[in-house]
Amino acid sequence: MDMTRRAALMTSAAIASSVLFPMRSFGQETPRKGGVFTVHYGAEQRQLNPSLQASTGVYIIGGKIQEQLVDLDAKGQPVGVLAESWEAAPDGKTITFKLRPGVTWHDGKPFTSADVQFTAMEMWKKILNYGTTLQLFLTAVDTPDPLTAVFRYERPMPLNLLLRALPDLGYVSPRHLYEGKGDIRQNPVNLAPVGTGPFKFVQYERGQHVIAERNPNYWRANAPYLDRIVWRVVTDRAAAAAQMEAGQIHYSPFSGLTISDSARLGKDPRFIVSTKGNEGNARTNTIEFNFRRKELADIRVRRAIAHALDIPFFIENFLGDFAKRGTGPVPSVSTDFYPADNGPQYPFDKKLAAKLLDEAGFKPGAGGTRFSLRLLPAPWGEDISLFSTFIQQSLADVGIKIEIVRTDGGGYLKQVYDDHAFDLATGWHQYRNDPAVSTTVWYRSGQPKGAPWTNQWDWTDPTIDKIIDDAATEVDVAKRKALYGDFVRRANTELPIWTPIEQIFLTAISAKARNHSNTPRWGSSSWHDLWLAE
Amino acid sequence: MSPILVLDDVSVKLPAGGDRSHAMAHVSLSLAANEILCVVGESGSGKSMTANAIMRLLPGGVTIDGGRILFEGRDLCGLDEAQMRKVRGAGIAMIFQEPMTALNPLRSIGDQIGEMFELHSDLSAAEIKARTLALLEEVRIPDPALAFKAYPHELSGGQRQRAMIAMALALDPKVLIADEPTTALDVTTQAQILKLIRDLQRRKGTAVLFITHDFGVVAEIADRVAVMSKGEVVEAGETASVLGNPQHAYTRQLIAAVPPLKAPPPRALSEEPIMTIAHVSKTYRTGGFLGRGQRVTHAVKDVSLVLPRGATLGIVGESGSGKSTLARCLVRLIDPESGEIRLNGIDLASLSREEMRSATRDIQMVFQDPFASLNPRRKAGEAVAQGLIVHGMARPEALARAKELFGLVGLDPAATERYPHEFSGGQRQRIASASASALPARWRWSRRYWSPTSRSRRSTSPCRRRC
Amino acid sequence: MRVLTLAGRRLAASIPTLILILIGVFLLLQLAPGDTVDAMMAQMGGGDAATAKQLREFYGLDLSVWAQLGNYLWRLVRLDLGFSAIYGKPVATVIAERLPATILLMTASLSFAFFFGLILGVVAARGVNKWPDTLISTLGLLFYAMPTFWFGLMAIVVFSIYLQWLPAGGFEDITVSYTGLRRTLDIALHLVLPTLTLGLFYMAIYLRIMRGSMLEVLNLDFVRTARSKGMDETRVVVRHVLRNALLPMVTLIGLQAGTMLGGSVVVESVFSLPGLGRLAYESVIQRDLNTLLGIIFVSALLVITINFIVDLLYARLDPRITTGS
Amino acid sequence: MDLVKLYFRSPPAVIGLVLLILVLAMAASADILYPRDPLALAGRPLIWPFSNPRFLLGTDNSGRDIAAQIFHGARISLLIGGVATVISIMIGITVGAFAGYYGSWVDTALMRVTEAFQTLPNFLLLLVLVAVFGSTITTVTVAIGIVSWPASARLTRAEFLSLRNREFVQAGRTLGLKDIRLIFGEILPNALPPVIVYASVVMAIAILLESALAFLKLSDPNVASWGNLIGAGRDVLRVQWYVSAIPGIAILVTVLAVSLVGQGLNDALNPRLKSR
Repeated sequence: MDMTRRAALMTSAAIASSVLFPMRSFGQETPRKGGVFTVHYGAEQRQLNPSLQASTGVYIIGGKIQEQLVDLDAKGQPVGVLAESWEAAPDGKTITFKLRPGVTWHDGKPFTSADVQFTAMEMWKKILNYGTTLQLFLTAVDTPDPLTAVFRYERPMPLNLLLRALPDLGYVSPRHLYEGKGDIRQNPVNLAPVGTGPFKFVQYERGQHVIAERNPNYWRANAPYLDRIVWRVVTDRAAAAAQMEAGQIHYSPFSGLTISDSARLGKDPRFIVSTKGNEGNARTNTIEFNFRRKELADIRVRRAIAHALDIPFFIENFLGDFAKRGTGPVPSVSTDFYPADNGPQYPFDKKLAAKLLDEAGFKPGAGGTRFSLRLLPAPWGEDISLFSTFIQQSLADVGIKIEIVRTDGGGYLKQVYDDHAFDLATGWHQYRNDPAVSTTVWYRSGQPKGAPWTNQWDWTDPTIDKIIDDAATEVDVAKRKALYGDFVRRANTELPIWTPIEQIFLTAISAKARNHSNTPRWGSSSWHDLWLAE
Repeated sequence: MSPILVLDDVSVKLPAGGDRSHAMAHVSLSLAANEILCVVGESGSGKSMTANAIMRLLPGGVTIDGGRILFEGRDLCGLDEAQMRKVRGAGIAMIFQEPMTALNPLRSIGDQIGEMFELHSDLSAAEIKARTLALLEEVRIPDPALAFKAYPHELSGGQRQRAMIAMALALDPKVLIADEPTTALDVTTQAQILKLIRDLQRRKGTAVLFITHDFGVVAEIADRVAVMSKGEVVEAGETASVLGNPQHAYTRQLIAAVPPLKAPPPRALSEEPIMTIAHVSKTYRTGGFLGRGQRVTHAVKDVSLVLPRGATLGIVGESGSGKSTLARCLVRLIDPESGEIRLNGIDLASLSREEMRSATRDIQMVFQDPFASLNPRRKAGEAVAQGLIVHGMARPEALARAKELFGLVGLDPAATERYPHEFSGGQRQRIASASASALPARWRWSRRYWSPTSRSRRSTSPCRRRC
Repeated sequence: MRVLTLAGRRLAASIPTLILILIGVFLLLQLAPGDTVDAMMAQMGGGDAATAKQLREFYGLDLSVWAQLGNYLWRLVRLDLGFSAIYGKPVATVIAERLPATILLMTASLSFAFFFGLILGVVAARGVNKWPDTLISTLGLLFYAMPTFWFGLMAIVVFSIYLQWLPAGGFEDITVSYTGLRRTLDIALHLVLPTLTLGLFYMAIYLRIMRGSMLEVLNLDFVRTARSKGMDETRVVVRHVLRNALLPMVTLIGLQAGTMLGGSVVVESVFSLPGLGRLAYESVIQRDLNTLLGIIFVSALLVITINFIVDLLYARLDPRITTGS
Repeated sequence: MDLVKLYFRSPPAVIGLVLLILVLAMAASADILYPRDPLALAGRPLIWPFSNPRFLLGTDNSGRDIAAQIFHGARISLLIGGVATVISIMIGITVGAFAGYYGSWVDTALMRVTEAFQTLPNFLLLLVLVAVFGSTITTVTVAIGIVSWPASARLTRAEFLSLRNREFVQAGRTLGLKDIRLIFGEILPNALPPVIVYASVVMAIAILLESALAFLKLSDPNVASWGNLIGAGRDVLRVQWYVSAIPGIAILVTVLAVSLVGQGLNDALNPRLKSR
């Protein structure tokens, strides 16, 4: 078995090239009704209601049981689910949604605008992560009739920003099961979600599995095809790959398997391994600089560090072709906001890096070390730990000694974003279809201490703050895109964070599945059209 | 009567590396029915190996390499394992030295005796129980029914030896081999067991091969005696003639070593007492919970003694009589509840730990077991010098003093560098007493230092003459 | 019954030990960086400072350490193990859900290890220094020296993927719902590899202990007496030696009960079994103090009960205990 | 000394010693054979063993030379095993000595603490200690030491209980020796042999614990320990199984060597057992 890693990954890349993927002509195959679809569920969440927690770990289950107002279609454009149509007032402060008639909750109660009003005001505005900032200026939701919901904003809300955000942050919960039933967070329905979606919740055995069955009176005609979905809790990645090969699991979402297992399954005709269907979940690997260290406060040192890393070599040899060169905070898959000119890039140039470090006054001392830094890698994601080792190895060549400090989830958040006890940190920046949702907070100053994935680098840049604030309330689509172009160029020039690698989640799915990966956030969508061939 | 058991020129080879090549060399013995033959000799003379050879229960690596063992005319060496098993227990039975460990602690006495019948007969369970109870009756164990159900640890040493005898005689064997059965028992029980063996032997006419190192036992029980030394039978014959006028020099030496029971000639004792013990008592409280169900044993009850200067006071008693506890109280290893121990004016009992530590210059103790009284990990010289170093003498000077003392107790001064396990029992006893006498103690307490190893060493111990 | 009072006293003596452990771990985990809210936000992938403050108040994390400890002990006295931050359910229910898997795994591995350890130990002791002894001892050492997770993963590769004989993981097959005997059989099938992985290490230990104990007992005087009674070697071993040799083996069960649960953390994560071991690992990562202390409380009770049973077993084997030597 | 002669009579003990010397040699020669930092980027990741002359045993998934990590890892694993054993034996002896010698309430109190450590699953305590004090090499080693002392404490206590009433100890008391001198001067030398033999078991367990920690990615990433290599290999186990297999075998050989030597010493110390 002498297949070198690169050759192995090249062939799988051919299969995985996201854009040119020739969809098999499904037209003439008639969808088969029935069957059980098993899903690899890697990290158990504390609750399953997507209107309370915006994370892939919840969507993978809650997204099949509850539905949102608006989702993304195959081409990534907003398409109505619970909302049939929508229109925004010219001043951008009022947005009206016409709701879909004849939709019922799994317990038989009708779906009305009252549900939307309660969910928006009590859940999106007060509890939902990222929802709280998105709906900061939402004052009220009027319900003139059971099928109309009018959103009133204090400051203008750009329609395309809201429509881009709702697929993730727009899930609706049943008002009659939450209103007046005590603290929403502790409501038992969160662990046995009730929704309007194609699958009804059946059972959740903690640590083992979650089961959902077909919703007989689902509002889409003769959907869904599957009888039952089973999510199997498997925390060990190698064990998950083994169970897929043993036929016990059909689908492993969001890069649930190790890189080498993904490459191997990619070459196995029984499975399809690709990034297709995950464009809505793009992320960039970050290197975060702590300006409290005088070395890192110097722009030349930050640029030297960027030049010292041979990113193409790392991507090609360590991540395989599921990743590509990052150009800035906004990833290339975001067709609406990806600027043509991304500002300065930092190609690999060890000599330039050494020159910059000398200029900054950090000459190599005894044993060739200029200074040493503590690097805290985020403890999730195989690529992050490989990248942290690669950083340690590469910076050692330019005289910067890196000590990697290993932590667990809670410890990482506390030490980086609260105690600021780090020099370099590396992890993921999740891009959620619109820079305003979860990207600009990395750069905007004045973030509260302890808020994770926000600007805790002790770095303030009034220019970038102004660009961010203007863009957030700019109603004109073209102007908003131009503003975010300036934002990206400024970010790359000042380099408080470097985003050298852009990745999309990887899907590993059985070749027997049909109508899969057919929307940009398929993993989180409702699977109403998914079916299993024999 | 024709001999029932004959050892004809039997030799037993030891594995390589032992201190000598053969455990038994050309041993010839004969044992007739209704007769007790005593085989006597020091430890390592091969007497126990003879018993093992007869039963063919030799330890690993030890083999019979010559001679015949005839039992009822049949040569046991030629038998295969199955045939030999039929002889063991039914033909020839055996009892051992340590009653404490010779019985399986986890099974009842009745069960272990009954097993003899299960092995060699096909009696029903009820019959076996009856026969066992009869046997227990025969060996005069108090309350046989209780003993039947009891476990070994619930019986005293003597009772356990009686159970062993009952087990051995269950199938009326032709020959009983007794391997020093009374050595580990105290004197009174020893006499009872010997009398029991004597009576049973007369009544049943069994031939008894009695192995011992104690001439007292030989005198009391033996019809004929054989003396063994270094694996050879040096002398054999009627007990009276061998004890009366021993032919072999070694036999004479053994007999001379038996201390006479008459008192040594009286010496003039000084009137002035060096130490007076008044009303000392010590009780042990063990077990029990918050005072309820405690077991209280009064080890020492209101003892008063006077020790004149320069005299030797012997305290005799059976084990459990309290003599050791009294000794430990005197050197404050144990604190008595009441009473005074006055040593030239100072009451030792009332001293604090610190004061007692300095008083140790005046009172020292030599212990019974030579093997245990020296720290195996410490050179012999150091053990002697320790007392001096503790009381402030510089180390080199203390070691020099130790060499002097070694010479005094008849040991080679250079031996101070050697470790305890390189000395014999007797030599170790001398080291112990040297260590005790290192301090210029005016009074020395030496508890019964008669060692179980060999009687001949005891008489030459220096301590008796000087203190 | 004297043995009950003895074992009862031991039970009473273990209460202070238990309290000692709980307080010790409680204070220890306070020093860990980050609390359960940080861990929650890490898992959620977001969350602003306001929600974090709210959550901290809800979980009572804003109180002083000693106040939190006081609350915890006061609830513990009323046998209320508190609320699990990870699962939003009372800790007692969370543990009750995960207990069967762990108990099944531990009893299976323990009995496998004890049974085969005993047999191989006896065989090795009987043929000491001959080929069975060396073979068994080396085999034992091999299993003892092999990292358990490594053996587990390799076993999956061989038995579930390559040979497709056994399931690769999980507690039971839920895509199809079995009932009754069929379900127990299915669970048993799922437990074969984990039991082997956890059990082999402990079998190696029992094997060595049994061999040593057999050799020790074979040298004792009463074995010589038994032989002098005309017994063949097998009967000597069965009727006399075995029972005495079992004593140290029984005490070992008590001593090892604790470490076994530790071992199951790794085995449960390799075979994705929903047991207490993995729950404990997750509750450390998630800083869910109530669940962690609940697990320690339950596993301590488990160990204490096992020791209680071991005492009873020991007393039945060795009469010297009950009749008080 | 006949101990040495006795030791060399049993073949497994000799094999154990040879293996141990091999591992020690590997640890000693690491700097000579592989001068570069074992964690440095040596080449492309996941090269198969024996396929590339520059990397005899291939490279792991971080492009590091596996052979270099095995040699340097020998030093780290022996260091972790050794230091952790010394810590646990030290604590064990002190606790066991005082509990065994003084008895009464001292004994009960110390035994309660020992029981507490034994009731609590030790791997769990290890996880908590690493989560609290971070996973640098020092905390991992000290944590393993802290977690594994109860067994040696029990062993030492048992030895002291049997030795403290021996006559040479009482002789020492009558000579006026203070308790401390009696404990450490007189009794401990006699109590040590079985504890030292047990040290081999503790060391074996320490190395296995470190590899289990590394398997859960909780060991020190800045150090080339075998456990880390297994942890890294876990992600590529199904295809490049050799990344975990090679260090696994290294651990197997070392623990085997340590156990065989321990067993050899044990048999040599009480020959009666062996020669039966």
